[in-house]
Amino acid sequence: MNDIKKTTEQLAFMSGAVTSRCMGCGKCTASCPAFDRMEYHPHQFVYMVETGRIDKLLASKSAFSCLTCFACVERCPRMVEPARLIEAVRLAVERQQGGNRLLPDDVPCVIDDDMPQQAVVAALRKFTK
Amino acid sequence: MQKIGVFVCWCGSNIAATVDVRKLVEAAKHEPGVVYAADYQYMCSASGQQLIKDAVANYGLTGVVVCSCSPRMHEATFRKAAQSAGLNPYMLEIANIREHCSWIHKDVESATEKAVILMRAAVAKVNLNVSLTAGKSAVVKRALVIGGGIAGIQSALDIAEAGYNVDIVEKKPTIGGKMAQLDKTFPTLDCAACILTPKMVEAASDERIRIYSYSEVESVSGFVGNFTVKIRKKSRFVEEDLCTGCGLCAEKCPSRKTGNEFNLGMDKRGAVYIPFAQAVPKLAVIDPAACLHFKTGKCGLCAKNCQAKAINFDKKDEIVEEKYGAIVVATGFNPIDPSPFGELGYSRYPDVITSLELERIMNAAGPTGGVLLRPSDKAHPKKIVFVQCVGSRGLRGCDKPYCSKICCMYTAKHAMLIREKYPDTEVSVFYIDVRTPGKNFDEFYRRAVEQYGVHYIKGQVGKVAENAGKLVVHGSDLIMNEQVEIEADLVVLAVAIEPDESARKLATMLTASMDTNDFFTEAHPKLRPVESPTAGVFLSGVCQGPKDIPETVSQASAAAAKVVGLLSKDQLTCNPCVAHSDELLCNGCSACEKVCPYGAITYQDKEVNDHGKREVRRLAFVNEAVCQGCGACTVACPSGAMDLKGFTNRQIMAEVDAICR
Amino acid sequence: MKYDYYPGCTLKTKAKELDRCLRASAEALGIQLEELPEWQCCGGVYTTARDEIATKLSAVRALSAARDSTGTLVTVCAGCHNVLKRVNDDVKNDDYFNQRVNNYLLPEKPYLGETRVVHFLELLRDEVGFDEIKKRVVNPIGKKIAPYYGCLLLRPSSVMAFDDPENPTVLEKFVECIGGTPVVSPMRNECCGAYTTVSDPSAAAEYSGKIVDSCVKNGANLIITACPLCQYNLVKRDGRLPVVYFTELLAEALGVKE
Amino acid sequence: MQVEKFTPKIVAFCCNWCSYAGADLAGTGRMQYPENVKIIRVPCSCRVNPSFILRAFQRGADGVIICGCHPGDCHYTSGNYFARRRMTLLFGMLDFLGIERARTRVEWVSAAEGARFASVMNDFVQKVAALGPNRRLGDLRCRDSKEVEK
Repeated sequence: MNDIKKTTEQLAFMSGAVTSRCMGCGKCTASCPAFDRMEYHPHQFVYMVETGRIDKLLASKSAFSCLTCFACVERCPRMVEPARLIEAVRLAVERQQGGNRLLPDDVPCVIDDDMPQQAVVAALRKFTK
Repeated sequence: MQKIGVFVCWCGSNIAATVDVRKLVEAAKHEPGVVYAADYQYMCSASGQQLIKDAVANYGLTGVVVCSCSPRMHEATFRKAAQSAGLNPYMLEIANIREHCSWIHKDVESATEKAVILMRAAVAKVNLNVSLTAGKSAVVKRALVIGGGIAGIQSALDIAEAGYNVDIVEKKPTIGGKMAQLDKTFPTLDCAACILTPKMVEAASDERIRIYSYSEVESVSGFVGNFTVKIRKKSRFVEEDLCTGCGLCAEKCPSRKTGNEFNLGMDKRGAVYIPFAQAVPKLAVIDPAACLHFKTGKCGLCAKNCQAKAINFDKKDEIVEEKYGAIVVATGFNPIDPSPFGELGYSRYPDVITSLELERIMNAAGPTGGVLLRPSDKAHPKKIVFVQCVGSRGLRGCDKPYCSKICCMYTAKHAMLIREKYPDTEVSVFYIDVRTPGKNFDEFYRRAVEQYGVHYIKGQVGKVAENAGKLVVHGSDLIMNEQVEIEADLVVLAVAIEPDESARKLATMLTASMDTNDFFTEAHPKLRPVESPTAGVFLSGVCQGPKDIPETVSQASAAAAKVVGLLSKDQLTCNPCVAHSDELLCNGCSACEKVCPYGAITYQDKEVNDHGKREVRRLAFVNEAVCQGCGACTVACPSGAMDLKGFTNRQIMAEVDAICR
Repeated sequence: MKYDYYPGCTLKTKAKELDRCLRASAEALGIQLEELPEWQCCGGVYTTARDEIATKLSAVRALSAARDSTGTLVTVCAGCHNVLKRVNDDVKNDDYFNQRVNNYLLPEKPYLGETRVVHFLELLRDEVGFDEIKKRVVNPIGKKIAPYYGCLLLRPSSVMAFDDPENPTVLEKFVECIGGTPVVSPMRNECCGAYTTVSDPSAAAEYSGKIVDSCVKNGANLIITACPLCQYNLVKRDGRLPVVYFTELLAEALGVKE
Repeated sequence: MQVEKFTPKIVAFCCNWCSYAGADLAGTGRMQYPENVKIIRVPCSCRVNPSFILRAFQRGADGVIICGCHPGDCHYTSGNYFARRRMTLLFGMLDFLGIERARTRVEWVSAAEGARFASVMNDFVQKVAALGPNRRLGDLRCRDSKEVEK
């Protein structure tokens, strides 16, 4: 229980997102290009963090589908910044033991000759700690 | 020496839970001048007030301190009680231990300590209080209503009906306001024009009502009962007493490029025009920015065709000055411009419109003659999407933090009317919450869903985009936990409403306060909702906060009742806390006169007896009926002759001393 | 007009055309770009977590070097631009970040966000002026061109302040000035899938597919972009339309491509 | 021995129409600010005689704040402008007397700004507390002996 409270506080600090401001309009979710690949959607991230139900979020792959495209942040009328929160959840997972989603050794298998460096660097930054 | 009674109110648990009232009573007993101290659960109740009256009688009190809520709340109540006990009402002071103490502190010990200090300051002040007698001032028996929408019209009609003269100042060429632009009204679906235009005509024909249309308030001075207002009558370039409103000029005008304001720019009007067929007063007006005569010096077709010879290109603005006893503010609202919400595409796609635009499209006198045709290609839309809360309840710069209150209901109305008239249309509404508090409101909304099959989707729209000529609405359906895409023919935005931009300027002129959203503040949010804190200024309609037509009309009538109550008095009791100059100290330097915002100070030569020495001196003299008691002069006075009754230098110093003790 | 220039690693390898054409065009337009000496990778992607300090240090180094040089840092890669502008904003507005960064880097003079970060497009629009460029076009590009912005250039608009995030116009105006016809696609500010192309190519294919689809539907025969990652995704994960960098067209229009 | 935390004495002059109402609103909204702020109600900020402020400092106040309506919104049309000019002069004199500038302040708080009232008071109390007790003009008799020894 305490762990959850602590992690929730940590998420709030990392993201700077004020989840209590959310009025549940779902504009973030309506704007999300990665919607179909997520089990939990942006408004649910906000709601689950706000209500302390983060264990499900941490266990889900949803955070890794986020493209950090910031459409939700741009359009949120309540300035909640869901993308920042999702990134915080992702980092919270990665900072745990065995939380990495992409290992440097796997990289040669997934890249091709044309893939720009920034894709590899960015993916490693996003999926590995 | 005063004999002071201190009364401590518990305010139920509001005060007693944080301030130790017994301790406060004990502390009060040791203050100089205090002969009696008591506490009671609700001092403002009848038995609480009786406590004061009894103590005044039994202990021969000469002064009273009540430790309770803010003096802005109950000072008048307690002063009345003191008066009925035979005490001068100004021998009573309040120590505000609720708003300034118990409500903002949590720790009982330190809150009690603060309450004791606040009590001490009040006791110290009362020790120096003297009886004050209020003067009287006459009441001008005419009211001014600023704004000629339904709020202003209703207030004016009610004031006139009570037998008082009233003027309406409306900045547009016609009265009627926003309601005149509406098609039907919820929840009864009666036609707006059918219920409004008779009222407009009634206002115009009532001999007690004078309408200054196309006019604006230029300046306001004076005070309750006696305001002086300058009104600018903007030039129509048409002689008002000659124009018959036949409309021939508008027909002949060759300029056709200006958007018709009444139809929100969806069709064009001439440079000379009559706003709409039922306009009151029905007079033509020339828009000099569009008129060829003003631009090129040529044309003049309107003048040539006017049989009444009413066109006068040289007509100038006129300023009239009037006196009023009371002022009603009814400046109304405007829908916000949704262009900053770029994702909704209002400024890019002609078929994304606002609800007020839809209202004009649906109206028989509108740009399409009441046939539902979309702006881009004048086709009949089959799929219509409504988007709620556009700009309401948001926190970004372009958002309004409040609920605009009327949108849920008018959207239900629009959806219902469209489905009724065009059963082949499919109507969807994206909503966050449906808010329907009002008589027959929820039933109305349910009818839209159950009887008319309007599709309500709980979720917001992320983006409206045109793809290969089709508008696509991307939204979320939170109940299904799905994203939805709807190819729409018409998208209607329920945009937030905001106070008219003229309100801010007017508030400054009236010294009436406003909240951070530019809505006028009421004297008390619950108990004095139609009065502004500035005496003699009353509030009617949306200028005070979002409201629908029934609420606006009730508030308008309530404001009128308050105005009538004021105008029915021949004299008003003035504020006795006015400036006063000590003859023996005054040296007639004029410093006070220069800072007085009301011109209340004049100079007279008067013979004084200065310690046996008789001489004629030039002395400041305060007109107590004009002085409003701000105290600017007291500080400007170099000799210390000027002082403010009820807030004397000695009283305030005593409070300072008590606080710093 | 002399500025510091930050190319970024992709421009040195997979996106050489973006860089080469930019230099050639800049020279033709009289813009002097000095490549920042010894620059390091900007970090590739900006992380929004406030306690991520280390991943933003190299960006601060570049920003601080530019401050000590011309004071303006020009970038063209949308990724680098996004990272540099946002890190700069953090240094300026987040005391928590600012203190830690300066404690770590210990520069001679603390870096406080003084550098102005400018995208090459902003430079063309605000300092050179599209009218001026139009005059120098010798080789008008008579194609129907769909500008594709992606997310990195525009969002978050409060920090990027690049263009209207929902209705951008800079690339459309650019297309017009080099003689093309801009084709507005509703997907031009949607994400192409970005870095998920590494972990989940099918996702990137889906997002890119929707973007190219709308460009095709609206009649474009070419897509332009400022981002090597977008270019890769749109070509590699879809490929129905050619996708080039805007600098390539600029160089071609100015007659300096070869 | 436990050193007692210094709690400054703050006198706040609030005009009846805007700032006093703003303070009431802060109360209605249960917005916390320190107990050491004691409010004196005056009809207008222009009623505040500079001598009141000197008196407060002389009697041991550590900070004095004057709150009025926002410029342009004065209930008496121009009172807050007078207050602003007078206080600017007074601040010059307080400087001369060696009273730190941060001990006096003029703030505009409207009747609708309860939250602002609370945040202004919190900030002011914090700044004055950081300065420590006002010794320069403080009448030593007003302090208890322990404090004077310190």
